[in-house]
Amino acid sequence: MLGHSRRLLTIVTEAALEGRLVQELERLGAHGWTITDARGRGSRGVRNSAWDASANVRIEVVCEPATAEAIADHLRERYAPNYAMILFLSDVLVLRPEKF
Amino acid sequence: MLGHSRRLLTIVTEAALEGRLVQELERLGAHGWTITDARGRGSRGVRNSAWDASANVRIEVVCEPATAEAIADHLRERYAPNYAMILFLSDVLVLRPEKF
Amino acid sequence: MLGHSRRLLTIVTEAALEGRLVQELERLGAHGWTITDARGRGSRGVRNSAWDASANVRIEVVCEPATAEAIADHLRERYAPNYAMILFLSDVLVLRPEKF
Amino acid sequence: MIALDPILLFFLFGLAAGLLRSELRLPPAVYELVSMVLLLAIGMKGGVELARQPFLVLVPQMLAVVALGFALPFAAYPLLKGPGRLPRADAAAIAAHYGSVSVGTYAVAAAYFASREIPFEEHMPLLLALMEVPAILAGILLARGFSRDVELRAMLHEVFLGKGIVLLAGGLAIGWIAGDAGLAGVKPLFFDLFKGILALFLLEMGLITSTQFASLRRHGVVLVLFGLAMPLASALVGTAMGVALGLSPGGTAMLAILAASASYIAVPAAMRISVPEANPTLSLAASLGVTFPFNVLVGIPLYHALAVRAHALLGG
Amino acid sequence: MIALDPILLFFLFGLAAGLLRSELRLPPAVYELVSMVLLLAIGMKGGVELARQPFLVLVPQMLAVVALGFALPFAAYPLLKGPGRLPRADAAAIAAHYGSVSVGTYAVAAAYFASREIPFEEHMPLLLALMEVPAILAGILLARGFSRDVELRAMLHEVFLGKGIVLLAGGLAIGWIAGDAGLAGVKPLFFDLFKGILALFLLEMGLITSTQFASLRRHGVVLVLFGLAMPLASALVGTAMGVALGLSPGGTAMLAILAASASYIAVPAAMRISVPEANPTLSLAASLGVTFPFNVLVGIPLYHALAVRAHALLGG
Amino acid sequence: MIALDPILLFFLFGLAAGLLRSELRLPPAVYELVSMVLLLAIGMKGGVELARQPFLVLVPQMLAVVALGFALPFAAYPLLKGPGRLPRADAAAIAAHYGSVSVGTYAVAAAYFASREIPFEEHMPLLLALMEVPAILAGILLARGFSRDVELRAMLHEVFLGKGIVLLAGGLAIGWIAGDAGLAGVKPLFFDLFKGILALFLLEMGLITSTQFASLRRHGVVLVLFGLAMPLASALVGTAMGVALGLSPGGTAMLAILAASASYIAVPAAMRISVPEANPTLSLAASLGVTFPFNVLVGIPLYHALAVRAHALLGG
Ligand SMILES: Nc1ncnc2c1ncn2[C@@H]1O[C@H](COP(=O)(O)O)[C@@H](O)[C@H]1O
Ligand SMILES: Nc1ncnc2c1ncn2[C@@H]1O[C@H](COP(=O)(O)O)[C@@H](O)[C@H]1O
Ligand SMILES: Nc1ncnc2c1ncn2[C@@H]1O[C@H](COP(=O)(O)O)[C@@H](O)[C@H]1O
Ligand code: NA
Ligand code: NA
Ligand code: NA
Repeated sequence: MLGHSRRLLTIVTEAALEGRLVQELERLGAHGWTITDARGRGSRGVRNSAWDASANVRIEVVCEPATAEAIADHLRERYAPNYAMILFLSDVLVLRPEKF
Repeated sequence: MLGHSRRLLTIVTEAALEGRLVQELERLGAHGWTITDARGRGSRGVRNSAWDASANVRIEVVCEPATAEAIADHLRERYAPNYAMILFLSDVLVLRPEKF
Repeated sequence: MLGHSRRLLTIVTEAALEGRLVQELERLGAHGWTITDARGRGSRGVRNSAWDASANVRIEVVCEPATAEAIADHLRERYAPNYAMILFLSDVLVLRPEKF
Repeated sequence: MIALDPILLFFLFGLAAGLLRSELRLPPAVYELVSMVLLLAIGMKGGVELARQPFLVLVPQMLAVVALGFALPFAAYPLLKGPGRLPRADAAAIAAHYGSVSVGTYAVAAAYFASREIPFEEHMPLLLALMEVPAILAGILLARGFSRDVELRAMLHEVFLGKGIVLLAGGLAIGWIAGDAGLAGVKPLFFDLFKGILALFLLEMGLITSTQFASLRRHGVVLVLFGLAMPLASALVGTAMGVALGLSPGGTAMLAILAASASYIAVPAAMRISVPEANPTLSLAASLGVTFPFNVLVGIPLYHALAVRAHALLGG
Repeated sequence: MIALDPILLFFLFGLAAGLLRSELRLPPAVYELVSMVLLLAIGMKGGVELARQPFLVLVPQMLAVVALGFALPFAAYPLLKGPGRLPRADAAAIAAHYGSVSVGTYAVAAAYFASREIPFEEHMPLLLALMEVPAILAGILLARGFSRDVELRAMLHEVFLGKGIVLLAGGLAIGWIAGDAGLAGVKPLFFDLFKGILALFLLEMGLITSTQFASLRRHGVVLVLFGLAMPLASALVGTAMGVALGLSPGGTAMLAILAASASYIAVPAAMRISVPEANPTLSLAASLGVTFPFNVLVGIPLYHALAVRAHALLGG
Repeated sequence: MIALDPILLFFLFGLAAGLLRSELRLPPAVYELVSMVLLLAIGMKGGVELARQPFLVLVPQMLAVVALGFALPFAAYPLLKGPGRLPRADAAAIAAHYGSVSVGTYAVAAAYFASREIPFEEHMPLLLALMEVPAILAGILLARGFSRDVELRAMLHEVFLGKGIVLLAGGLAIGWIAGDAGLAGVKPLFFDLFKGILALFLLEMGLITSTQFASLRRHGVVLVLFGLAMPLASALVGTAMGVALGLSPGGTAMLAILAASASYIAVPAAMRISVPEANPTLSLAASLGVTFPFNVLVGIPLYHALAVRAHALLGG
């Protein structure tokens, strides 16, 4: 096995943004993403209920470093000031590099 | 984009501990966390049912390395001996370092 | 705190495979795993519904690098050609190395 | 003293459990199921009634409530911005919540009226659906003005295809096409269980309301005062309009209740997307932390008494 | 014109909401609850009937439907592989879907027959359960031949212990042992709410169907043609078999409906595991995007008319 | 032979599906909904009854069951620690489970009594709620002694504000305040569907029980012997207490059933927090793997026969 290096971008944000972010990801060149429902706490308080206005989603995107940075920069500018949102990046190895 | 280095601490443990751990995280200096429902298997057997006593949660905390180590050490001492629990740490880059 | 280095293997794939993959993980030497329900998009289209045939799971395994590679290689050969599936690896630190 | 409808005990129970920090909570999937069934049921009830009467007769009422929903935010906004000293975006967003309507409040009122056998125009759900939307547009105008180009497409999608409106409109259409007899088969789920399912919904509303109290404490008296005064004022306007439209006393009270209620499903979602710089905590603290409990515990019987009085005085 | 059963309005509503890209969706947990209750209820209804009659009398019918389910894929496969030009694995997988049955279609038919008071043999759920499985074996044979060693154990586990079959079989057993009187206590949930729960199920089916249209557009006319022609042909075979077995006109129509329906729960899961190189999008586009809507909207009354005609001609 | 209540077929079905390793499982959200409705319904039924009688009359019964719940663990502990050779923490935790009560067992018993028209004191849910808690305190005392400082606040929070107790207490309060007439509106959901929802609950209990058998095999005969002997002994004590308190034969049987039942919701959660070094697998294997099935399948009719016999002998 010889892995290829890619970037993993993880976003945790308001569930209400899911549909919109998915469009942005596609536009900015991500080939795929994975979403799970989440709850949590951050600077905008506890987000933790049965109820859309206070639910989070956790989105993961594996992609080329340049794409990850483009997405991260765009989200930070366009959404982070007004929405509950965190972003973080890490390095991962993938086996089928053509997928990402 | 210039990322800032932080530590990501991931905890997988019994759902019954969620409320208590959240208090500990706050006390030990975490500024936020993200929780998802999970199931799994480990040294304490299969934890995989509709039923609180056998459900897991997966908790993520992004923070300064020192905070991550303080939390990890405390949890390992106080909870790991008696509860189904794993902990692992990795390095991540964040964009707005003041949040973590 | 002195962490020990391990590998984290993350698999996102079709929910229908869960039972089978869990058996494979056990056979290939994983000591544990964590599973969450997920949705997403990739080369095999949008997988995002209430409905088993189009739901994903996200599986995490923390283990020795050699085990991680054995699992990744096996899954890539045996399942990846015919199933919606991605795999990625990253480095993590654990506190109780005997568990993984 | 006001005799409490037993269903409100579930609200108070949820509120108490939340304030005591118990671990009680409805799983998200259950909350979604419960609100889906309520919205479909309310829609279908209204649709059945629509099938019964010539549609044209309703057009004046429909236009009137659309105008009312659009106008109320313009009355609320100066209060919030001037004496309330709130920033423009926040004032606009809160105003939008109060121009729109609360399905939960309507459901409690419908249950209250049914148990007291107070008749009202059964096509109210049509007016309810119509009143959901115009306040959102008003709120966006207030926040943005006409000048700046709003992302119109995304906004309209958000507004008209949000879960709440789609379910209400779908229920109306199904009820309209199927008629009363056609719905017989689904009655046991949607109509017989209605009050029980509303009870579960109110339990969760109580839990959610309890989490809003913290923000109330933080954001001061403005929200409390506004959250009590605005529904009272809106109820007066609604009552006057009901009498003017020739509604029955029950229907007049219902219109007052719709006017007095504040949205916490459709509008929050739309404002998050269209006026993201508004702090959602403020609108929800007012609408859920103050106005919802006030309306269901005190407002409904009050507005009904008001409507009856108004009819005695004016309508004859 | 065909008068639409009101319950199908929920299907059309889901379809419309899906095509308009609204945010409506049933939470996975709710979808699971809804399908669980339907499967258990259908099973129990059949089981109660089984308790009423000597089991031996049913053996010929049971053998006949098992044979039918096994044979239909062998008829479908050459069509898909020859004129349809599909690869072997895909042709085999699609064929398997059409040999098996759709519980949703059966439930809509049962509701349709009940509201029109058309009597039919109440032990149909037994035949339904029996017809789920043989087509899966046929599909595997078609894809693999006898030679290559199939992972038999895993496959049988998948087939017989999948959720759908287990719930149907469990319901049958419970109904059989408890009998009609024994089930009185659970009737309000499983039988009185049946149509309402079916309505929620159909709403989600509409949403799912809407997502299949995209693949249909991509994979051309073969699937549409096959998805319309195959159920019509199967219905003819089913009708003939019903008459031959001496079923009532209602029962004959039910058997035609079972034959015409295509699986979208048990077979997809089994094919994913046993014939993984088949593209699941193709089978689901045909079975959910074409055949399911065709059957519930047009097929059911059509097959019933056919069965009545056949009985008038042949049965006397 | 004992005629099985049809509702228990769902338990056996779940057990069989679990042992066969089928993929059947209730989604967590559905399990939560189902247990919420059961707890609220049981509470409301008891609350309605409380509204009917002078509260003071009940005080002796209330004190008696609190004492019983507190005392039973002290009887169980030496058995588990001495002949059972279990470590202190495990013996204490298991003992606590058996002092407390099982809501599922109570619900099955209530359904059994209702279908056989056996009358019993309808305020039993009050005693049920009261018996949930004292055994937890007893278990902590047994594990920790008086000396070591227990985190009292956290523990009391865990005990009194856990989901189970809150829902039962909330239901009691709602039933008490609303009274029978007040609950008419929510009856279709909470009372008419009760048995159907209990069936779904028992299905999941069967699945859960099946997963306990593995631990039973591992942890030997001690748990099986204790899991059978302890409920029989407790039922005797409960019967004696019922007769002494002047309960009807049905009420006496109910008290015996409460005494015999072992908790698997409130106590496990509290013990995880308060006595974390106890292995939860052991308590659950005994309480779910042995005592729950024994009680619902064999115990209920047995304890009822016992109560009738005792009344014939002693009560007159
Ligand atoms: N330090 C953190 N570690 C992990 N998750 C976080 C952290 N801070 C915030 N979050 C998550 O991100 C969401 C939005 O964060 P915020 O914008 O800070 O309110 C929160 O609701 C949490 O789920
Ligand atoms: N090697 C592993 N990789 C991933 N998750 C694990 C691993 N071991 C344990 N877990 C998770 O952590 C929980 C508690 O682990 P344990 O304390 O080993 O029973 C399990 O139920 C799993 O969800
Ligand atoms: N680039 C990606 N980043 C994150 N998740 C992905 C990515 N590509 C695919 N996935 C996930 O993996 C699943 C299967 O991928 P695929 O085999 O490409 O269809 C998808 O449904 C997504 O949930
Ligand atoms: Na309003
Ligand atoms: Na078929
Ligand atoms: Na007990």
